[in-house]
Amino acid sequence: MSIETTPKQSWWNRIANPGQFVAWTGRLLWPLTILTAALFVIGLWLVFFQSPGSTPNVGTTLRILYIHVPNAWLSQFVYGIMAVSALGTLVWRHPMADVSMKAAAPLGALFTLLALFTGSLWGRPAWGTFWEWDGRMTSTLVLLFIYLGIVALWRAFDDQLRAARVIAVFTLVGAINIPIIKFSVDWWSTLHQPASVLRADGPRMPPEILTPLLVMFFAFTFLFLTLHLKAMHTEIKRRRVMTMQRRAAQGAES
Amino acid sequence: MTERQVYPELTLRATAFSCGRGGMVLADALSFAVTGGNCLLLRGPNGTGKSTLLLTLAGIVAPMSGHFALEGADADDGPHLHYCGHRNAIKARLSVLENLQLWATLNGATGITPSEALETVGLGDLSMLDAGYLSAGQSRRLALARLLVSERPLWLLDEPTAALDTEGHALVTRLIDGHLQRGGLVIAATHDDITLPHPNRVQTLTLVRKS
Amino acid sequence: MTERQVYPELTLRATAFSCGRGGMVLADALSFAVTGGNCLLLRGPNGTGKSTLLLTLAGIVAPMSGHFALEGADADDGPHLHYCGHRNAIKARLSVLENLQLWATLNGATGITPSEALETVGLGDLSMLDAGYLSAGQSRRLALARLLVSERPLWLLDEPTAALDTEGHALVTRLIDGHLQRGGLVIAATHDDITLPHPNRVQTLTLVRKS
Amino acid sequence: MKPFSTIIAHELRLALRGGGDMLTLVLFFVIVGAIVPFAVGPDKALLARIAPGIVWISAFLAMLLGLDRLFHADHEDGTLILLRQSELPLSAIVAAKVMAHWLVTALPLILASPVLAMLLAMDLETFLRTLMSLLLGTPALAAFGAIGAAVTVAIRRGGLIAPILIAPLSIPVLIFGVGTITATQSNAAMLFLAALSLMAVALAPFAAALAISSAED
Amino acid sequence: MKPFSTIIAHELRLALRGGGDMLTLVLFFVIVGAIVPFAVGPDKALLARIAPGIVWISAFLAMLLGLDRLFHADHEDGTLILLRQSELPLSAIVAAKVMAHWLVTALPLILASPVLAMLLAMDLETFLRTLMSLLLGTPALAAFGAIGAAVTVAIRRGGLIAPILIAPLSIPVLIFGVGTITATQSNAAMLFLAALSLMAVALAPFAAALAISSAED
Ligand code: HEM
Ligand SMILES: Nc1ncnc2c1ncn2[C@@H]1O[C@H](COP(=O)(O)OP(=O)(O)OP(=O)(O)O)[C@@H](O)[C@H]1O
Ligand SMILES: Nc1ncnc2c1ncn2[C@@H]1O[C@H](COP(=O)(O)OP(=O)(O)OP(=O)(O)O)[C@@H](O)[C@H]1O
Ligand SMILES: [Mg+2]
Ligand SMILES: [Mg+2]
Repeated sequence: MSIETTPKQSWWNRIANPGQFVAWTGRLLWPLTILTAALFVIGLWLVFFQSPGSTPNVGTTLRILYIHVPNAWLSQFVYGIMAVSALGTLVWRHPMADVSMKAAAPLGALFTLLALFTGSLWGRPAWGTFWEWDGRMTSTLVLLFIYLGIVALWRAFDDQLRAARVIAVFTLVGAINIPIIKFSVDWWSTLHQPASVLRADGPRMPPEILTPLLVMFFAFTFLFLTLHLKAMHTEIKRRRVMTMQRRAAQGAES
Repeated sequence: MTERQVYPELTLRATAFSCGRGGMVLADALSFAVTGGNCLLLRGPNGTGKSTLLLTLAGIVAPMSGHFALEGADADDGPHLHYCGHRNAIKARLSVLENLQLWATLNGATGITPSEALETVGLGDLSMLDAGYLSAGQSRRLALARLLVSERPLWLLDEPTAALDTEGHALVTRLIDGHLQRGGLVIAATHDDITLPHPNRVQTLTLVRKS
Repeated sequence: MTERQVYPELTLRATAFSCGRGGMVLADALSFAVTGGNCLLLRGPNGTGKSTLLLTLAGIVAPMSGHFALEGADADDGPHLHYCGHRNAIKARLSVLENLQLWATLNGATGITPSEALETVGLGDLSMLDAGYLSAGQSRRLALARLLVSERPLWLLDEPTAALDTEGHALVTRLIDGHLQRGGLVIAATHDDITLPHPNRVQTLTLVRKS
Repeated sequence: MKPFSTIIAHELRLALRGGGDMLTLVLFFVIVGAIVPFAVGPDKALLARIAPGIVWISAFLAMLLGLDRLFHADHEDGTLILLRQSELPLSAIVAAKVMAHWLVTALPLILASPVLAMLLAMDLETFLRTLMSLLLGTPALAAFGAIGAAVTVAIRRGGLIAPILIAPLSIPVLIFGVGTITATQSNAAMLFLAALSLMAVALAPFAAALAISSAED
Repeated sequence: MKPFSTIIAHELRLALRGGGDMLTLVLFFVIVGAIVPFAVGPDKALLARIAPGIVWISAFLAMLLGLDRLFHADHEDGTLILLRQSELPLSAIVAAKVMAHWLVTALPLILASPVLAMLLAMDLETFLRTLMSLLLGTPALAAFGAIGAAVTVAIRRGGLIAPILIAPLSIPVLIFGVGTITATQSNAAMLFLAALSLMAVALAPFAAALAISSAED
């Protein structure tokens, strides 16, 4: 029974210090914001002026795709980020991993919600209903529930430091389970529905659709990275204020 | 703290009074009378029924037999007592001041203002802090501040000095003494010594284990 | 109680060790060594981290920095410590004896038998009682009996005398002394005075408030 | 009315700051509704047919399970004893707490009901009636739930006891609630539902206050 | 294995003496199932069609709501800290507790399922399949529920958080459970269900133990 914690000096340890982390990554914040904005300007220009679809109706529904697909991608990418951060918390006990995990959860929920929302906006003209119990959509819905559950869990803990390791365990359990959920939902909906509305392999995309899609895809990914970094900084500040308040409470008792 | 008599002449009188828990008599055939300006200390080993007696006087637990009354009080103008028990009834996620303000409104803001009360108990500079982060001693002080924001003649205190340091003991003594000066009554259960400036104002009732 | 040395030579050594709660350091840069047959008393005002230090030594809370080790103990043969905290871990609806037997099985029945242990702590005639009816002091005694049914060299006691009467204080002293005689180590946080027969076996560590 | 509104404001403040309790309840409501298709299959016609029932059962369970801890925190931290010494009678305090609780649980749940309606392929008219019936019926559920919470406040591990005590009592609410949506005489059902809610809200605080003060600390 | 079986025996003894907790859960299961006809109307054909789904949803909710306080009492009274110092590793203790919990919750619930089957006009063959699928699926629910209970053990007013965390993760159990009863490929579903249960029971104790020891006291 002996526990040892000897600090090692490396860049890894240096960003483990919240102050250093803010100082280091603070410089990245503005370039990231500008890059995101530029990507969005280019992407939206491509979407509105280069993308096919002259008749307003078809063009509008097609344009939802440029938002829908990046968000659908992000909804899974963010969970990946959370799972990696959870490993960072559990295995390396890296303090910034906690913060990253906490900051990612609401963003993941937001992007998943957007994917569902844009998807159902699209479903209306495509299938005549907002919602279809299709495998892909259903598993995205379940993913949203998992995100929101994690957000609720973060809020239920008074002590955020203690919360991190516990939530990391849960995040990893979820990461193992998500493929199983996906598989079981597919099995369930194909079993009941003769043919899926969504074709498994989409039509070959013409380049004038693919290019704006790719640009929007990067735009949204960088949007996430920017927001994530910003949220991490906010969380670090919040924790600093809370620690100061608690220290005041203890210092003042005579 | 004002030192003048603010309450009418009051007497808490119990006659052939017994209380208990779960059908079991703990304190039997008690008779005592406490008049305004006096303090009754309850003493005795663990489990002899001190807390139960206080809860009975507060009207939370029904007496087993006999009766007690606060003579001289007008039953129409609301409750006449403050009970301060083992648990501090403090809500985390509200600030210290918000916690106290709630009780000032619910019990009637007839005493000093909440911020003055916090000053008095030594929590003045913590009034904006989330009350969930208070230490045990600070929580106890907040519970005591509640006695000051609403004027009520009878104080029932269960281990008021629990979790308090020496300075806190002096605070409790000061608060009790001030209340007695104003003509109030105090009944306190305690294992610690409480030494008031006027020893003749203190009566002691020792409960014994029944077996 | 046997008075011979039953444990190997052990030393609990902490170097430049600090512990805390919620990211806040409470006890900083502690260095101490306790060898078999000695007792370390933790003292200090409320909220200075005595309970936290005991929890850290028990492996429940992670240390903030530095390290500690029980030298001379073989890590393979299971846990080497008994922790006895504020809460007594007693299950209502099981009898006193059943409560103790559970822990004898879980921790290894290497000490005296459960009924002997109950005799020792003065609960001999209550062994068939539902443990939910025990008073606070009796619950504490039951928690102490747990230390006796499984032999472990390191005892971490948080306020062992809490809720106990004078006779109970003497019991705690007797138990600690017996454990030291057998070559065990005791670390106890307490506000009360614990006077052991051999004062030279007692070290004291006073924690102070940081601000 | 100052103390009365103070309690409502206090409860609202606690709920809004109090870590995700509202979110949890809404999620529970939506999740219970959304897992039904997994169990009965994604047949749209079937789902549309049982949708009003599902929404009501989800609301029913969410309200009962959420309410059962209404007085629990106050009991644990000693607030309940102090409330009995306040200027306000206990029944008024209970009424204020139930009202606040309705605002922080039933209202978000009603606001979330479009999500469930969409998932269950409800048509617009049915959905509007569902909204109406939830608005009329949830006060009764809150009032009944308060009685269950009061009766079980002194039981340490309350758990599911309050819900199972209250569920049978609340079945009329469920019947008239669903009736408001689907029955041919939906206006009559609506009237009954409104009457039930009024009566429950008017009487339950007294019953709950009595139960709390009989629990002796 | 002595300590392992001791824990199981201890938990069983506590549950049997422990005032009606088992009864409460069974009642909850039956009540949830029994209010469905009130909500969807007493149409026999419809009820028979959705009966397997309803039984499964009732079992699902009862298990999740009953499990969420699995470690709570032990956390509150300090037992959990002592268990971490016992000879047995924490994951083995968790496994023993989950097993005992399955015996005192899932088993009574399965025994009570004929009542529900009768209320919902299930035919005999479907009922037997339902029994089978409950036997195979409830261990997985218990295992997932243990993770939820472990994750929320340190939260003072846990409420419904554990159920909403675990419900989405347990959806495969529900799908394959109902699939075992109704699907055309019910054997495949049964195999998946058994595999899921095995995997969950084997891995969940480690995750739960990790969560408990991370929750620090
Ligand atoms: C994991 C989640 C999702 C992913 C990865 C995803 C991805 C995609 C992709 C790549 C396409 C283009 C496919 C093609 O060109 O044929 C697409 C189309 C579409 N998505 Fe999604 N989507 C997801 C969820 C949803 C949801 C939740 C909805 C609705 C609520 C939705 C509705 C649609 C619709 C209506 C289309 C057009 C289908 C068509 O071409 O007929 N999707 N999605
Ligand atoms: N809620 C309760 N229900 C039934 N019996 C109780 C309850 N609370 C306490 N008791 C019993 O009543 C007896 C007296 O308890 P009480 O708290 O009044 O003692 P006390 O004199 O205040 O002790 P202490 O010095 O520990 O505060 C105890 O033996 C206890 O077992
Ligand atoms: N679970 C917890 N999470 C976060 N902070 C805590 C927790 N428990 C205690 N603390 C804080 O840690 C500090 C030290 O508490 P601790 O219990 O170690 O003090 P102590 O010296 O044992 O005091 P006492 O004499 O009252 O027992 C307190 O200020 C308290 O606010
Ligand atoms: Mg007492
Ligand atoms: Mg302590």
